[in-house]
Parts: sequence; structure tokens; C-alpha cells
Amino acid sequence: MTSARPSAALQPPADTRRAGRIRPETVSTAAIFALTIILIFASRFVSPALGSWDQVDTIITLASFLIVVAFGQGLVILVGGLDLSIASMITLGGVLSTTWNGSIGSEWVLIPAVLIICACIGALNGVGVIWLNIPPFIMTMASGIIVASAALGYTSGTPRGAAPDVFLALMKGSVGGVSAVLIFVLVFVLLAWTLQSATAFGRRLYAVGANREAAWIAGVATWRPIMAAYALSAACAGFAGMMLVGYANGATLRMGDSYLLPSVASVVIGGSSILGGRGSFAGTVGGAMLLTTLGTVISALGMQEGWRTVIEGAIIVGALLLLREDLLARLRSAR
Amino acid sequence: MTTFRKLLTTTCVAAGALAAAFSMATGSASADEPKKFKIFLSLSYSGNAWQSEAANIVKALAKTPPYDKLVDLKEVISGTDPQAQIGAYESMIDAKADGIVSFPISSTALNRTVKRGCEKGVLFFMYDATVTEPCAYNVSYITAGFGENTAQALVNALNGKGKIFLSRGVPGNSVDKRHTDGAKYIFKKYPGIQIVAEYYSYWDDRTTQQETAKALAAHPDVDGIWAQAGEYGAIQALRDKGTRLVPMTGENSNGFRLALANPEFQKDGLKGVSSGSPPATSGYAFKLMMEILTKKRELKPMNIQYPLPWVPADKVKLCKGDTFEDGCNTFPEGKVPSSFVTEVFNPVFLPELSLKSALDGTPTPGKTIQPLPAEVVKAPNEPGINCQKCEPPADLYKLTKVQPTVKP
Amino acid sequence: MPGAASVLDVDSVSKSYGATVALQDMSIELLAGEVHALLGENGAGKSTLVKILSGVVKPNVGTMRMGGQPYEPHSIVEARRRGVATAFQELSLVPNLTVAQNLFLPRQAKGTLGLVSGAATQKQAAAILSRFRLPLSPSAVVAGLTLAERQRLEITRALACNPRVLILDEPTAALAETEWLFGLVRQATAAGAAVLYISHRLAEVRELCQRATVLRNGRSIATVSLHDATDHNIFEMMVGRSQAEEMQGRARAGGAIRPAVLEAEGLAGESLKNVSLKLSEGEILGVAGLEGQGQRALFRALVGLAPLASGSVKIDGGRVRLSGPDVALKTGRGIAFLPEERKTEGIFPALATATNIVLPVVGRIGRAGLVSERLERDAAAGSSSDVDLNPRYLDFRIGDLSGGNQQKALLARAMHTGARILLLYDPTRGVDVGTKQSIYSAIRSFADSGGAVLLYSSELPELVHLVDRCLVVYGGRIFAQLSGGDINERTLVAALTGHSSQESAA
Amino acid sequence: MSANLDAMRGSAPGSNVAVAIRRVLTDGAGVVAILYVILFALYALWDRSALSVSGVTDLSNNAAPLAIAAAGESLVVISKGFDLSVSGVVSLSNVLMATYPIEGPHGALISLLICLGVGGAIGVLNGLLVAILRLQSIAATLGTMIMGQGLALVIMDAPGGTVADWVSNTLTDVIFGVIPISGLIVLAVVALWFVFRRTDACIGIFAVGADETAASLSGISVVRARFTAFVGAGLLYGLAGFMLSVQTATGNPTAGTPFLMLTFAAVALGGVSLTGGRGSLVGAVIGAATLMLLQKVLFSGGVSSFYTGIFQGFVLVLAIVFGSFISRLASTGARA
Repeated sequence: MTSARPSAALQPPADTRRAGRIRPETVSTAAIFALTIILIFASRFVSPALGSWDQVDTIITLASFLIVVAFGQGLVILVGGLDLSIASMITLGGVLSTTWNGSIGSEWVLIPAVLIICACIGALNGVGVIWLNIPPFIMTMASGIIVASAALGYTSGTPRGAAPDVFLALMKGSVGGVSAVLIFVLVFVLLAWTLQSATAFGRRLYAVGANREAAWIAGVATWRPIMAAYALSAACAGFAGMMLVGYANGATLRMGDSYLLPSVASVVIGGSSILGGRGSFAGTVGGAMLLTTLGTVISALGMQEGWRTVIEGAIIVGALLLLREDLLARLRSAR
Repeated sequence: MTTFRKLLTTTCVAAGALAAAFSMATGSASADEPKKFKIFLSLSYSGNAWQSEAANIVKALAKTPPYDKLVDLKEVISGTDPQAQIGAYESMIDAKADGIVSFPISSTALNRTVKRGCEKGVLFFMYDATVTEPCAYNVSYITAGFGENTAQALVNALNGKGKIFLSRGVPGNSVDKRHTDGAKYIFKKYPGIQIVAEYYSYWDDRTTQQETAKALAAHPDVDGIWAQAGEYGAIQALRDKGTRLVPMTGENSNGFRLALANPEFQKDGLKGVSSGSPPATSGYAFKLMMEILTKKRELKPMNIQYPLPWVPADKVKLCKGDTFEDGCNTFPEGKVPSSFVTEVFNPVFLPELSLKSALDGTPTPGKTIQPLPAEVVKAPNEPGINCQKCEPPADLYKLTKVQPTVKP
Repeated sequence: MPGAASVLDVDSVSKSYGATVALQDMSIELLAGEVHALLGENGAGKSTLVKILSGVVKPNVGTMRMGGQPYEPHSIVEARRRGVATAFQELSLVPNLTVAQNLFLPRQAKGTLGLVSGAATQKQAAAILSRFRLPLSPSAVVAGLTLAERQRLEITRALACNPRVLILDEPTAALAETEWLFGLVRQATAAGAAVLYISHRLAEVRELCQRATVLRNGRSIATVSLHDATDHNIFEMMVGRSQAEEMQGRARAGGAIRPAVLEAEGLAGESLKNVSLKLSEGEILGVAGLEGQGQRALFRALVGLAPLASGSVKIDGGRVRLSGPDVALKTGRGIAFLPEERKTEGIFPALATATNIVLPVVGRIGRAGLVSERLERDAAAGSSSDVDLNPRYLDFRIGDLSGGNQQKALLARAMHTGARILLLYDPTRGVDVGTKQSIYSAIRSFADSGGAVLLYSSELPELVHLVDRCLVVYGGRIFAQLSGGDINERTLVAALTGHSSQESAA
Repeated sequence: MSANLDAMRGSAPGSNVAVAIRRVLTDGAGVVAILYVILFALYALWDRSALSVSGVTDLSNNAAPLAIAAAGESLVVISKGFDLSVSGVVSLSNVLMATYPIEGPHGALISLLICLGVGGAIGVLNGLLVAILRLQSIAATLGTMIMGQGLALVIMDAPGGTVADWVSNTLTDVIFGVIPISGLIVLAVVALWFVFRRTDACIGIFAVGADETAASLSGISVVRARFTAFVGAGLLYGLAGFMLSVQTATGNPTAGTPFLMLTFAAVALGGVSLTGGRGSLVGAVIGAATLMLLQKVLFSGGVSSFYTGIFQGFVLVLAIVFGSFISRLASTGARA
């Protein structure tokens, strides 16, 4: 895959001095957060109680799972892949952390153990994609199906046990009046952003995603970043799974399903290219927030489910139209 | 052209390998004695407490003497896709099944296949969910009026006025529609009752919790919640917001019943009733089918109504042991997950079962299959639920469990 | 040529993208039967003019007339219909289609019921291919062709629609010998067509063209008759300053024996037959060859990109196994490779130039594992000045730079790795004169500082001027080895085509 | 990555037969076809009824909707896009069929036209968003998918209604006592593909999928190619919805949901490159058939219900690995 830019033939010729230093990512990210905030304020019209800090708090709590999952998904998409196994990995994380809770030592053994298991399965995805040349789509879909049915068999249908206290505290507790989740999300976003945008590893991810062949020729051991991306994605999903059991204090075998499409959507709406090599985690966070906010507002609309769904779809398309590259480019050059 | 020989050989080798892989799996299937009844347990999907309990009950019964000698039971989980369950049914019919006890994913999509099965003499017993194909037996509580009764109970608890949420099931699902229609029929009678939010919780605790949280963001001042399965999530959502609880009705999760009985929660404002879908239906359906197969009972295909569980707060009673002895109906905290659906037993229909049966599908030592009561309760016709082109009874939504205590 | 009819007349055309002006007040007139050169550095606006003429983009202002009629093509197809055909620099062939299908895009030959007929397409394609003396199978898939074959196909496709105006944008970028092309061009002009010829190789231009229009910063500086203009004042017009550095031969290191740093022994593999070579410290070893003689395979083998059937590679006398470029970088004093295709094998368009330069060793520059644009810029500054790449480009997306600057950046990357052995594959392909000079001096100073360079070039003068010794590859073998005074275009050309007295001994 | 493989096809030496066989083996469709035969052999081995008319009819009726949907998806994927709207279209046309049943052959025709209309309309919308407004296909079609599902719920808020008996009975039947009609319809789609394959439009789609820039410089209208792909896909989704309704004989507002993942699995299994430019609609069709057959094979193989998924997963992976291995063997053979 070469540059994901549409029709490079029509690009400006060489040596155009691009106005300013503002990256397109920066603009699209700003735009998407702006949209989210507008949506929050607009929601006052739906219900006076909305648009409050209370709502924001709810949104962040609900978005936290998606943000964590979408980070992993974003890494995989960045290296030109797609991870369909996250739904099952979320479930796996949830199921293992509840069923093993108490049975294998303290939570400080349990949690790393679960994360490592997830990461290993993710790494297997990497192996399949890199050395067996299996399309990521199929590889991750297959491993997803496999993990799901393994979990089904392992729990024979009913996951037992309760969530580790750490995660109960994380999802329910609060530090000095601020909910723990909020703090966690801030820290996570900061770390994740740094990893993707300000480390050597991150740079290699972008290079590999932009042009695997070129990266290989340039002397990057391309398999490492790819492998790492899949492993991290799986680990993030597993972690999100544990957050979910902390939130609902219990696991179910389908708990991950509702996060697969949204994770991809957050990444793409956040301005990343589905073909890899371009995008920023900040944008992805914006995408996740936008989608979750949309959810809360929509659910407050007093109308038939069908119409609500239609509106949701329409708003997503509308947002995409607003975030179109050329529009933003015009915005950028206008500066 | 050596490459071709190479190609062909690889192809064959691969084929062989694949075959081997499968035949490993088949080893088990190839060994059955002919005389046993070939029964299939067809789940659409598994993965929540309700589904696996229902399945475990059937498995446990099939292992309980004398059925363990009579039944060759095979479980098939085909996933949430009607296509897949159609495929599964077809395979079962082709496999010369004597009976299929099943949770149907769709009330209508399976009809054509079910009909074909009936023509080949296969008995179809649907539990909990139903099909509109007349040649199948539907065994379900759906027609017993969960919606209207719980709605009335909520209205009573609210003295006929207040803002409420409806936490529904799966969009576009006939069971959800039946429940909600019944409830709305009651709520409409009370202008004081105002439905401020209506959301789909997919009969799942976590989703209920998230959706309720969303609704609470818009309407912090809610006065009551009418919920289908997943109700315990609604309580958690309220708890996340603070201590205030509101009157609510829901289904049979152990967590909900414990909460109803919890004096502290009652002090915070929780009251209501636990009712709704009992997994035990599957056992009842299975035993009916066996009695027909073993010629102990004559029964034409019909819609059979399973009694609606009804446990108000003051009726919650903790069980000492592993069964529902002396009218207990809830298990103490920690013995089962809060999402565990308590209505797995029925002293009349299923005395053979114990908690282990529901959790692991293992029979209760020393128990043998007891005969069912002779008469079965016929369910009223309900278009789209258990019949295709039929007239519903005039008193479709009549209250059976509770009477109005407040005038509209 | 006085009296010749004007075929295409472009009058003060301008084109700007948003804030950036690509072409301003450009005028040019093409006469029937002439080959008209378009000269200018990368980014001077040549490609923009090409795109305007061939209907890819529309000018903002200005008029174009063909034989008196106004000429405003809305699409490539319309341009072709009006008789303007283009062979693009970034070859416009679709990789997953066959030669025949590509020849007839977007309309294939139809059979019964107006359906595409594969047979007919192949037949007509075969006819065209033979007419233009291009030995390719019509059913071959383009992805499988070499770069040179593709370039020829691109040119053939343009010629095939018998254009009145033929635009050739860098047609020889991937061609080592030009007879084939020039022959066809002369045929076309003889038939009364006008040819707009864009190339960085002034020698070619002088051989083929009569007049030249020089572009600089999007403006047409002048149109001159090539007879009257010296190279010197053409350069002057192109770069706006008098050409400082003329090509002078490298003071060749004589017999002084320096340690061999890279030795290859009997390399054999895909399109390589028993190749051996020895590269010593401070040496620039040239490789010459017509396209597809195995030079590509040789370079790729030496950096671990292509598997070897047999043979051994030694670095600093120690035998090594090169499983890939990453390993090659870390082995001994390190081997770095400058690939052939800048766009597909070289740059990461969306990333900053600095990032592109430091990428292979980005792990090194991190502070506590963290890297920032600033760190990268500082790290890249050094090597970018070595190749005299303007540091202000370091922050730009490399995709927005001119081909020349991109090439500089890639050379800078190779040097920045710290590897002391460089494998440079056609480092000046399709770059302008100024850039060439910078690249030459960078290579020289690298060698002078004790580095070793293996250099393939499709331009013989380049080899003549740069290298100490020169290997000539032919049919996957090393056919001849020239050194000292033997390195001149005449002997090289002879050797290239397989006529030579001395057999390879390297 | 696949370039050299493609190259081999053109320049493969040896007899025509050799070339032909190699074509089959280097092309995803051929490999998945082999896989299908293997699986079917196993199925027949374990379950005699597989070879009976009813067995075959079941297979074909079961596979038809997914096969046609996958066929549509393959068009978009070849043009280097993703189309999620399939589940929306299928649900929508399904509920329409069940809400407005029209008896008799004319009824069938009208319903078919309605379904095609719905599919075509959403296809046009996708084309507008992706081809003209240049939105990323996966995101844009996610939006249209959600809208489609919403409309389906608006039209019918719970499963019900009945598809006209004539339609559901006739089209699930067999003619000449052996040939399932649903199978014929799939064959018709395949036939259409072979016609379309020989149009400039189709070549354009392949070209755009492989290299958009080169394609546009070669005079191909990228917009038109993309647009065609999406509209074609939409129409086929409509047909898929029609066939689904025919089979289930009833309406279900969420009927299309399972199609989302399955179509992509089928497409990829059928050897259509998800990075565009390579593959064949036939492959996707056979891929879909294979997926549906797999369930039956696993059933007749008596794989324990809990672990069915594990087998499905491994077969998916094995199929791909096996496929690429065979192709590599074939192409190296060609090189030698």
C-alpha cells in the first residue's frame, strides 16, 4: 500500500510550501472535539438535565472502555491491519479475571497474568499475519471465533466469580471528589498518546503502516512493530474486559460484542486512515467521545427506536462530512 | 510437469489432513446404540446465565434415571443467526431426530424448517421463546402476562404517578414487544405515569447498567423503573449515582431478589416485584416431550403456558440448601453470581433438580424422574407469538397476579 | 525551424493550488515536426504544465489553442482525442492488468455484443507492440515487468494513439540506452507530430531537441535554440546562478592497497550467476549495465533483500549471513542501501523529512525512549547538511518535497545510519543538475572519509566521473572490470553491449 | 505482496492445460473450490442425506442469501473499499417483503424490484459518500448500515408478517426434480459476473482497486468505477435480502445483522484481496457456500457444540494457509 492520499496525481506539485506547521491531524482532532462539545451543549434542548458535568462524567465513564479498546485497535490499523478479535479478547479478559479471582494468588498476580495471556494470543495474530501471510481480517476473525468458543467451553456457559477489587475501585471509586475513572482515562490517554506519537516504537509503527516494504528496506525489522501492535491490541481489549467486569461486577460471554464496530469507528472517525500509516490517538479519543456522547443524547430522544437509529446513522455520516480532509485542509490553509 | 504431480499430491495430503482432523472429532458421534431416543437440544446462542441454566437443566434431566438409559441427547449451539439455527434444524431432521427441544431465535424465521421436521415425524418443543408454526409445541410463560402484571405492580408502588424508565429487551424481538405492549397497556391507563426514557438493554446486566446510566444523565429525577431481564444492572446504575433507589420491577436474577429483600436498600426506596422468564421451562418442555415419546402421555401440538413466577419483596426467602425447599426462592449472596436466574426449580414439575444441575448440568444423586401432573395449561392465542393468523382473546392483558390499588 | 506550423500554442497559463503558485504566466509554442525540450529543476512547474496539457488539471487562467481551435481538455481521454498523448513520469500503468489491457485503457477492444474481447485486445496489442519494436507478451501482467519495460510500455501507449502532440516526461529515467526511444521520436516528428521532451540529461536533450523552453519557479524564463545556447547559460537559466561546480573526474586512487571491507564470492541466485566482487575502504566501485542484467539482484542480495542460492559475503574479512536490511545495518561496519524506486521503496510521504532521515536509527536518538520533532530535527541536521539539503525542509512532510530533495533525504538517511558501506542504486535518477552536484560531492566526501561505496548508475557520464573502478554486468555475470583510464563512455558502451576484450577477473 | 504471483499468471510457460490448472490454483476461487469439494466429501461421508435432493436443496437454499451478499461485497472490496451497509439493506428488503406480500409470479417480480430498488438506492448513497465526497468507505457505510437497520425497525418493530406463499414456496423448490431454484439464481448472478467481467467498467474497478493514481492517469474515471461498484453491490444485497425472505418466509427487522461479518469472511475466504485489485466474485460465492457447508460438516462430524467455533476458526485459517501455499507452489512451478 502506498500513500493513502486519494489520487496523488491531483496533488499539488513538488515543493509547495505547506502553510504553517499545523498538521492535518491536529486540525481534525480539534474539529472532532469541538463537535463533541457542541453535541453536549445541544443536548440541553433534548433534555434540560443534559449538558451538565454530571452527563460529562457519565459519558467519560461509558467511553473509558471504548477508549482503551480503540487504542489497541488504532495501533493495529496504524500498521495496516484490522483486529476483529478484540470482542473475544474483552470477554476473555473479563471471564479470566472473574473466574480466577481469588483462586490464583493476589490480584497483582492475576491481572498481569491475564494481560500476558491476552498479549500472547494477540502475538499469535501477529505471527499469522506476518509469517503465514494470512489477511489480518481473516486471522483476527478466526482467532476471535476460537477464543470465544474456548471461553464458552471453559465456563460451560456461565462465567462465575466477582470482579477484582482493584477494578471495582477503579470503576466505582473516586479520589478527592473526582471519579477514579476520569483520572485513569486522563493518565491512560497521556501514556498511550506518548507511546504512539513520541517514541521510537511509535515512529516505526507509522513507517511500517505507511509502507511496509520501504520500512523493511530502510532497515526497520518490520515484524517487531507489527507483532507488538497486535499484542498490545489484545492486551488493551483484555484490560477493557476487566474494567467492564469492574463496572458491572460480573462477566458475560458476549460482553465484548458491542465494542468491535465502535472501536473501528472511533479510529476512522478520529481521522486515521483505515489503510494504515496515518492518524493520531488524540483523534481516536475524540472519535470515541463523539460516539459515546451521541449514544447518550440519542437515548434521551423521546422517539421510536427505529427513528433514533436512523438519526444516529445520519449524524455519523454528517460528522464524517464535516471532518472531510479537503474541508479541513482549506481550514488549515486559511490560517 | 512434475509440479503438477507435486500440486496434486499436496492437495490430497491436505485433504487427508483435514479429514483426519474431523474424524478425530467424529469418534464420539459414531458410537450410539440404536434403541435410544435421539434428542437434540438446540440453543440459538449461549453465554448468559439464563441460556446455560436452561440448557443445563435439560442435560441434567437427560442424565437422571431412567432417562439416562433412554436418551441420547446432543446439544447444538448455532449462534444468534436464524440462518444458522435453520441449518442446525435441517441437519437434525436429516439425522433422524426423534425430538428437538429448542430455544428458537426467531418466532417466525424457523417455521418453514419446523414444518418440514413435523412432516418427518420430529417432535418440536420450544421453551421460553416460541414459534408461530402450529405443528410445534410452545412451552412458555410469555402469555402469562409478565408485562401487564409487573406494570400494575409498579403503578401501585408509585401510587399512580411519576416519571419512569422502560428498560426493554432486544429491539425487533417479539417477546420484548409482547412484554412492553402489556406494560404500556397498563401505563396508558394512568395519565400520572410518564415514560421519560425507553431503551434497549438486550436482557443483559451490563448493558442495562450502561443504558440506565445514560437515561439517568438525562432524567436524574426518575421515580420508577420497569425492567425486563438485566434488572440488576439498573440497581447498580442507580447505586453508581448515589444512594437513592426507586421502586422497580424486573425479572428473576438472584442479585435483584437479594436487593429487594435487603432492608438497607428498602430504606433507600427500593421496592417492587421479581417476575418473568424461568429457565425451568426447558425442563418442563423436555419432560413433556419424553412422556409423549415414551407413550406415557397423549398430546397434540399446542401452546402450553408455564406459570409466571411472582415474588414481591416480602416473599423473598433465602434457601438453606441447594434446592427450593419449603418455599424458598433465592440463594444467599456468594453462593451464585448475582446474574444467576433463580427460577431454575419447580417443586411440582422438576423435583429432580438441585443447584448443581442448573450450574453444571449434572443430575442430583439418588433422584429419579418423577411424572408430571396430568393436565397442562393451554396458553391463549397471541398473534406473532404462538400463532400466525389468529385472533387474540378479548381479555388479552387481564391481570392475574396483582390488582390495581390506585384508581387511574 | 522557420515556417513550420504551430501545433499547440500555450499562452500565459497560470495554475495555483490554494496558496501555492505552481505555474505562472507560462507560454510555450510547439511546432509541427520539432522536438521541444522543457528544462528546469524539479518543482519548477514542468509536471504541472504536463498535467495541464494532458487534461489532468485545468489552468486557472490562460488560453491554449491547437491548430487554431481553442484547446480546453476536461479529461485525459478528451486530450487524447484532440491528439495530445502523454507518457507520465510516475508511470501510469495499472499493475494488476496485462500489457494489452493497459495499452487500451480505458476502452478495450470489443467483440460480440459489445463485450470486451480478450483475443481481439491481445491481437491488436501484439500489433502495436511489434510496430513499436517492444518485445513484450501482450498477456504479461504489468506487475511482473521491470521498471524499464514499464517505461517503454508507457511510451508505447502514448505513441500508439498517433498523437499530434507527444509529451514525454522523463522518458529515459529508467532507460540505460536511448536508441529505441529516439528512433521512435524521430519517426513521430517525421510524421509531423510535435514532441515536448522533458529530461534532466542535457546530453540527450542536445542530441534530440531543436529548441528548449526553460522553466524556473513556475515561470517560463526563455525559449532558446539549443544550437546557440551553451550548457553553461542553460544551467544559469535553470538554477538562476552560474553553475558553480563543473563535472570533473575524480582523482582516482591509484594502486594504493587498502583493506577490502566487502567481499562477495560466487553469488548466485535469481538472475545472478556467480558474481564476485571486492570493495575496499575509501573506494567508489561503479556498476554499469543495461537494464535487467542482474545489477538489481546484486544490490538486493548484498543487503539481504533477495535470497542467495549460493555464494558467500564477507565484511572486514569475516563471513556474514545477511538475512535482511536490518541485519545488514548492524553487521560489521554496517551496510546501508539506497533503493531504486524512490516513491515505493524509499520515502514515507506522510512523515516529516527529519523522521524519514532518522528512521532506521530512531531508537538511538530517543531521550529516555522518547523522541520529538525537535530531537529528530537536530539529529537529522548533520547528515542533511552533508547532502546539502536545506534544513528548513526537515519539518515538512517529505511527500511535499521535490523529487530531488526527497532523493537527498534518502541519501542522508543512508549516511545517517552510520553504516560505512553504502549501496547506492541509481542515486541521481530523475533529479535535476543542482541536486546531482550535491549528491556527487556527498558521495565523494563519504568515500574520502574512508567509507566504501558501491554505485550503480544508468548514466554513464556519472560513472565516468565518480568511480575508481567499474564493473560491467551482463546477463547476470560480471562481464568486464574497468579501472583507471579505461573508464570512459566508449569502452563502457562497448562492454555494456557485450563487446569487450578483457574478461572479468574480479 | 501478491504482485509476483499475478505476474506468473501472464508469463506461465507450458501447455495450455498446465496454464489453466495453474490459473485455477493461483486464483483464490480455485483454491476455495477445492476446499469446498473436500468439505463436501467429508459431509457426504458422514451423512448420506448430503447427496439426496433435499440435502442439496437445503445447502443451496441456505447458502444463496449469503452467497449473493458476498458477491456484492466482493465488488466493493475489489475496488479497494469496505461496505458494511449489507446488513442494513438485507434487513430492510426483508421487512419490506414481509410487510407487503404480493402473491403470484408478478408479485415475486414486483417484490424483487422493490428489493433491488432499496439496495440500489443505498448503493447510490454509498457511492455518493465514498466515490464523490471521498469519505472512507468503512466509516461512511457504517453510517448507512445503521440508517438501514433503523428504517427496518421503523417498518417492522418485531418479527412477523409473511412473505407471499407463492414466492417462498416456488423459489425454495427444485425444478426437473433435481435442480434447486435458489441455486439457479446464484448461477445467474455468476453468469452476470462473467458478462460484467468483459466490460470496461469492470476492468476499471480492478484498475482503481490496484492503483488509483495510475488508473486515473490512464483515463479511467475513478469516481465512476467506485460508484459502479457500490451500486452493483447494493443491488446484489437487495437480491440477497429477497432470497433470505424467500427462505425464512417471514420478516425480521434484524435479519441482516449476521450478514456483516459473514460476507467479509466469505469474501476473504474466496481469495478476494482485501487490499483491492485482486479476486473474483465467484470466489466470494464459493467462500460463502463453504462457510454454510462448514456448519453442516461440523454437525455431521459431531463436534461438541461448545467447541464448534474452534473448528470453524481453524478451518478458516487452514483454508487461507493451504490456499497461499498451493498458489506459491504453482507459481514457483511456473517460474521453474
